[in-house]
Amino acid sequence: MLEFICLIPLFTGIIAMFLPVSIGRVILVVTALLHLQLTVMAWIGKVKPGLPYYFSTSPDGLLVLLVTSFIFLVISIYAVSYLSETEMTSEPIYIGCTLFFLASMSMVALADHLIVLWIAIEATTLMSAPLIFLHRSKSALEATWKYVMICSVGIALALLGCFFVVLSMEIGHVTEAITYSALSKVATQLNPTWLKAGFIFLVIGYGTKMGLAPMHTWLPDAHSEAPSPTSALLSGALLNCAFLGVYRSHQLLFKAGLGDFSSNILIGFGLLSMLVAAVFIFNQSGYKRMLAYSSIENMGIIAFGVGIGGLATYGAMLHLIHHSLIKSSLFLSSGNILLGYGSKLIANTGNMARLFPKTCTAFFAGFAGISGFPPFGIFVSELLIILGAFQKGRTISISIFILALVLIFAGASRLVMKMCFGKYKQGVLVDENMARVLPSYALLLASLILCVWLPDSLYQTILSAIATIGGSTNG
Amino acid sequence: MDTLFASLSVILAGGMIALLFAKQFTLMKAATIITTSAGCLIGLADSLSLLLSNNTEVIEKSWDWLHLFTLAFKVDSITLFFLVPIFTISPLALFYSFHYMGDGAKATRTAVNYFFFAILVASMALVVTAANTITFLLAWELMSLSSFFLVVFDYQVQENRQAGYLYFIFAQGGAMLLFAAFAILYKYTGNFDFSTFHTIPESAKLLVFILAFLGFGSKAGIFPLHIWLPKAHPAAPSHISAIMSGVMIKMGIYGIFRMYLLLDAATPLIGQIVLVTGIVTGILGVVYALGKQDIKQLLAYSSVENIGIILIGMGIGMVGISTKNQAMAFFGFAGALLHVFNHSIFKSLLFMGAGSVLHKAKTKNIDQLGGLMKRMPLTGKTFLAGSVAISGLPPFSGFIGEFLIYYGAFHGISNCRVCLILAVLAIVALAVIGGLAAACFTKVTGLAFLGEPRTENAANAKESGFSMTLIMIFMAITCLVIGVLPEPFIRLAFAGINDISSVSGYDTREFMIIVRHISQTAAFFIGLVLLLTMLRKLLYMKKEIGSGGTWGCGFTQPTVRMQYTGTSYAAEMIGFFRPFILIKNTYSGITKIFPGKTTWESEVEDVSEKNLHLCLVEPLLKGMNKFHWIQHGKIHFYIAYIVVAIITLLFFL
Amino acid sequence: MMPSSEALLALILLSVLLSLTSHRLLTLIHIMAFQGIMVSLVPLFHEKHHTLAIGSILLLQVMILIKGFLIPGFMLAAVKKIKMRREVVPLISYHASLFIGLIFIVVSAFIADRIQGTLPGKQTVLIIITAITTLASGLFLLMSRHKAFTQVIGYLIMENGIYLFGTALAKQTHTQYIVEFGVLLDLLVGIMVMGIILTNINDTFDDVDTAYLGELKD
Amino acid sequence: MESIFSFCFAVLIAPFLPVVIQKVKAFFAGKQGPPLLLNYYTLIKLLRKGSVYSTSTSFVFRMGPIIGCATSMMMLLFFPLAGAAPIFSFHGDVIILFYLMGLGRFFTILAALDTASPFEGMGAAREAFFSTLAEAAVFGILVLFFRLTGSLSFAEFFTGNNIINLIGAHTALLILVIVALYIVMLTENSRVPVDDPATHLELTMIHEVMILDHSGPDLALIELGAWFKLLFYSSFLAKIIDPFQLQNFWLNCLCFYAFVLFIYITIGTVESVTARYKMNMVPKFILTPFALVFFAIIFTMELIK
Repeated sequence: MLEFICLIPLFTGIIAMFLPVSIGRVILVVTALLHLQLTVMAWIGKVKPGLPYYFSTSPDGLLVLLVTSFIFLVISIYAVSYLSETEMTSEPIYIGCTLFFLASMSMVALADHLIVLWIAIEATTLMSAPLIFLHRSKSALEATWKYVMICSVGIALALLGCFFVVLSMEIGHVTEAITYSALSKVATQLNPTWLKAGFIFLVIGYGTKMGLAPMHTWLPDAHSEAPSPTSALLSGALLNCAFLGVYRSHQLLFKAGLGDFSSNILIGFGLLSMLVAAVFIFNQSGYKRMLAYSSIENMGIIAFGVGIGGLATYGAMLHLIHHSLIKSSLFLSSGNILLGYGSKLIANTGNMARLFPKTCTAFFAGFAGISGFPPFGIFVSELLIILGAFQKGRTISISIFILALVLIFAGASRLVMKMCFGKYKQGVLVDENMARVLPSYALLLASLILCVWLPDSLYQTILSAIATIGGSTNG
Repeated sequence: MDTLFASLSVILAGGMIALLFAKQFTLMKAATIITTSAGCLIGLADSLSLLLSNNTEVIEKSWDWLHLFTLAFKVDSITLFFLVPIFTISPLALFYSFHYMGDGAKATRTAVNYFFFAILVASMALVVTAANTITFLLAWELMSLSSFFLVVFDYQVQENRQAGYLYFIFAQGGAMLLFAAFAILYKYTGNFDFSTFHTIPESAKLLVFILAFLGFGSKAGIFPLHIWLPKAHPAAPSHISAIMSGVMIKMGIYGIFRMYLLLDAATPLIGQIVLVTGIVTGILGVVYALGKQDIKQLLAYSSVENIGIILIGMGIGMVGISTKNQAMAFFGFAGALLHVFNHSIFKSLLFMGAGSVLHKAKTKNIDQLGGLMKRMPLTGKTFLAGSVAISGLPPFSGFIGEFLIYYGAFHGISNCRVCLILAVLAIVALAVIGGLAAACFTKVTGLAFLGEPRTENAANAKESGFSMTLIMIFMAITCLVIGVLPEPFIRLAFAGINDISSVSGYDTREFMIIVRHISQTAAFFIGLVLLLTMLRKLLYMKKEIGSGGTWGCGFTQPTVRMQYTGTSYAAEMIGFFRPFILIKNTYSGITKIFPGKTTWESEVEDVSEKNLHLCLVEPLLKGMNKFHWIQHGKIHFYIAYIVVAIITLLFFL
Repeated sequence: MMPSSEALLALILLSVLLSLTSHRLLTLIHIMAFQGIMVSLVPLFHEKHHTLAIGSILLLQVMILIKGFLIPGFMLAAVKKIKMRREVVPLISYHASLFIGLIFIVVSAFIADRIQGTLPGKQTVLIIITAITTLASGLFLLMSRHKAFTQVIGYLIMENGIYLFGTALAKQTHTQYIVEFGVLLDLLVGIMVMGIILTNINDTFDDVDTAYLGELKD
Repeated sequence: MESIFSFCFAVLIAPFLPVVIQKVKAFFAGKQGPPLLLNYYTLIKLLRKGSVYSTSTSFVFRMGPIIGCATSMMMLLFFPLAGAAPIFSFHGDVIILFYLMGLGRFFTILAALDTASPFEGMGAAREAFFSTLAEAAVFGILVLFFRLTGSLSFAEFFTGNNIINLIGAHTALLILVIVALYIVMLTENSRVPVDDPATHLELTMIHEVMILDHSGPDLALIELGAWFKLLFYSSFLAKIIDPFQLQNFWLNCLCFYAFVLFIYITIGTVESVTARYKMNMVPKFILTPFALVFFAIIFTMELIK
């Protein structure tokens, strides 16, 4: 049963809450393994949904699920080492909520029903909120508060969007199930005005979660204040799930022949996000905030690529995969940096090349990867988006896109160089440790491998995922 | 092609060896240097034999990549020609590095340096062999990335970090322009293959070329995109500067050349743009070189100058093609290519010399050097040879390339007005560049190596290790050999442009006679000098040779600080170019009746750097700072953003 | 449209306006409980639902339970724990808030008038007016009140508005009880989580004023 | 044979001619002037002497005079003196020759810097600067000549069918060229108004200050080089002006040297009637020939179709 993918982490999460920490950690990793296994089985098509009315396997969902599952496994291994270093007070809750978080994210990836998707996305917010404020520091609480409030408000608006879509069904006398798969077959019969209104609310709602500017405001706070494994999960997995909501809605509009409308909105949001990220990455004082803004940028890139369509969509999907891998790796490295220097401020770090050579390698490689340098996959995805945009004749938007990329690169590389090579006088708190460095390497290696060899099934899945919005690899 | 890839694998294996044996310092250096050099030599032998065999058949190889792309490689004469400097300079630089990278405390870092060196060499080779967009960009980005790591080798020094940062931004910015250029091409052709580029509409060609020209130009160092060069070259270790300045920036030239050939545009504007850029770059490059006191910075600006010369040659060739003037095109291109090769040798030589000086005299500032010719005779003499060569003076190699360009430009003097004016400008510019380059390098050689040492460090300098001096001697001799026996090298350049259809088949027999004459003239001149030297010996036989202090024009207590300085030497010349060169003088002034210590400083500022900062970076940063209120921390307004976003979007309904 | 339904909607509107002017937290919670029950009852009086299915009745009860008792009860407990009585002087004064509430009604009447033509079947204007006003007022509370606690209430009011919208427009959704229940569960858990965070904030800052929650910025 | 004779004659007569300038100056000053063979005496005197070398100098200092002298000799070897074909000649030789002059200058400057003197660097800097500006004009002239004759060699400029001559088709252009070349000659040979060989203050010197530390045969080589260079430029000018293309070599020779003598006399006259410019005026003065030549080139677009 497909639902097991959600239920297993939910179940183990409840168990872990009541068990001692040492067993909880084992449960975390074992569940992650089990989850990955189930995901792979779902990929092969061995698992059928038990409630086909609510859940189904769509190629885009599977893609997100696989990425989530893989990243979760790596992060859970990291988390074990990280947790033993930080001595968190309510670790069972942390482990339990992490597993709930996985459950809700899996649910997002598998949901087919409009409102089930909504429920799942709202659930991700609620499940991840405890993960952020478990530090109980002032700033962590503030960040959590903003995260929960802003996302709840945003997602509530998405619910209104869902209602509008349903309304458009009623006006169009469509009696199909309220699932994305069913609706996209009859999309042309839906009332276009209400569908568009629905899309606006959906994109604002899920866009809040995804971190599209100007609804991104919670993201830098939450990502920077959360413990690093959580930041990695938020950035590498959660944002993709929110993106899935936007993507599904875009699919619906595309099928209804309103693709231009939704594309333009996505392009607008994408560019705005990139510009906002550029503004804040320059002179950024905290490295985790810098990474958070970089996530906003990359979500913007993905939205932009999807909005452009054609070849760029393929690029956007690749970007999604590689961004998740590389960004979570970066956040994991940032966890090591935080442990090592005891500060989130860039000004209090430096000379990582000498003090933490392994972390520095991972961090700089991740930075190079996220900036679009080969041999990491973002090089390909950004290139494809640029190619696609030019092909579609979107000259002005692509100029802004390129400008933003250069600005962000200029801003970020200055900070990263300061951290890796800059001066640092004081001592270090915690030395780096292979168990906490290897996960970063593993994620980077995955991106590298996918840049050299993309498995055929993955390729086909991406193709079928983008085919629904008219994307293809030949423009 | 297989041999080439085999050689690249060996080179990369050399890089891996460095990482594996990082702990055993000397062993690691030796093993890496030998392996990587062996790879280079295999590649060199292969490309030379292909180049000289006049084999017109094109060699291709391709692999599928990520389902969408093909990694295609193709070898033609231009590719082979550019492979020659890559594979020649790399092993030389590596051997040089054996003694240069002598600090065993930095073993790991040195190993990483060798690793990226190997990647740089391999990626440069891939850049020139790439036959489609994807492959090219992939190799290009790898090249930028690996060279960045080479630049920041000495990262503890703040200037080096800044230099690396600047270089990084220029590399990425340039790459983005290339992305755009290739994307436009893709828009029209629908595939990545280089061979289809000429099919795009004529109207788009100019735009594509300009984008690519700026992108490649930022790597090559055209004015005003050169500002990373004078920062990055001093920052990098000297053998890295040698390879970057000697070879890597030529990849930008390769790109411009390749793009031009692939586009096959009919518009004469392209050639004119390239030529004028070349002139501006050349003249301003050398003027700035003259104004700088840091040897490596000066050499970096000199690289800018030489890029200018190469672009002048290339522009001459392009103008020749657009006016159907085959001789002009042929010699313009051949001259540019030959200068690429020559420059790679003498610039590497000079950087190595500078490195040797830096290593032993602990400073790069020529106003603090002096008298090194006696203390480091081999470095001094080879540096002198390199200086003569880079000033384009016979009988050394620099002259030959410039002669070809002159020859092409003179053939452009015809009745076509634009053509005439451009050719005249090119010729005059070359002459001025030559004169200023001579001034510039007399300054370096004269002040750093001749005269009296100005500081303690300079006075205590010793000759560098044999791996360094041997390489420099070899390169200096090569410069002389090319100058005296240029024929095989000119043939090499001719072979390089063999595959350009619009100029191939040009009858070079007439020109070869001239070349032989040049060769004879050079030989004759050397003979004459030897004769006069003997005569002088004869005249001095059995005569009293006294020695004493330099004539101080009546002043009886001269000190070394009274020597003419580089700043004063250049002051008048750079002052002449004032609007294009900023001279910042700071004078403490005399305030009291009995004045205390006063200071006067003069510094040359790069006009493009300053303006870039003033007109682009500062307003940009200021503008961006204006938006910082967005993230003010107040949740009420954050929610208001959402509401505003909704309301705004509803208007589009 | 039954008159009873219109009365219900009028009550809801009244509760919204009251919530805008009220500064006592306990009053606010009571208003909210009342509003929650009213909103849950709206579908009952809606004309299409004369024939109520069993599931529908069940859901109705659950909804009244959650919106009318569980959530307010939970919040009352939280208020007790926090020991907070009243909202400080808001960003926008209570009189102005009331005035703005009235403007919301006018604007929503205008909007309702505009969109009514596109809707299927006979729709009452009043329910749309109420829905929009409730939604807008909820957002307004979120944006204008200092105490984090009031923001939660604003969120709930907004949620009520959205629910009203759903009732008015998208009737199909109401036939899917599992989904509906899921939404409610989310709401409940959401409020719980918010409550937990609130108490934590109170423990840490000794207050739940959002003025303390503005440190993270660039 | 004629070529070799011509060359040898030029080499022999080169030291004599500068005395003409001094004589003219003496005439203007109302003095008697030095003996006609003064420079030969000087040469012999210098060759018989030993040298004193500064302890600061290295081998570069000793190479300077040799290369300087050799490059000047190269110019004469390639120049069609007195109507005879030059000893060597090929298409494109002008480029290499002017670059060889550059080489000579390069080493002269280096030799000056080698002395570690506070003054010689000053002269070296001026030399480098002014000759660069002059070089631009020279290459402009070469472009113009290429435009007129289609060739790039001294021999082809002045022998054969399509020769450059004032009494030819392009008088107007050539007048500009002559003026330009004359200024270049004054610059390159350190004559008034650019430089004053007779000055006594090192601060105001250009060429003289650079050779302060040379003595004995080294100085002799430098002087020889300077005389050859001056002869080369005068011959260049003379060749442009000389209207006679006679069959008889000896008559030709006579005419040619008459014109050369005329050039020297004009130099003497110029030196007598003008004062040297302030140093900051010199660049403007040297830019004049370039402007003239450039103007001439633009002119050819209308004249030569």
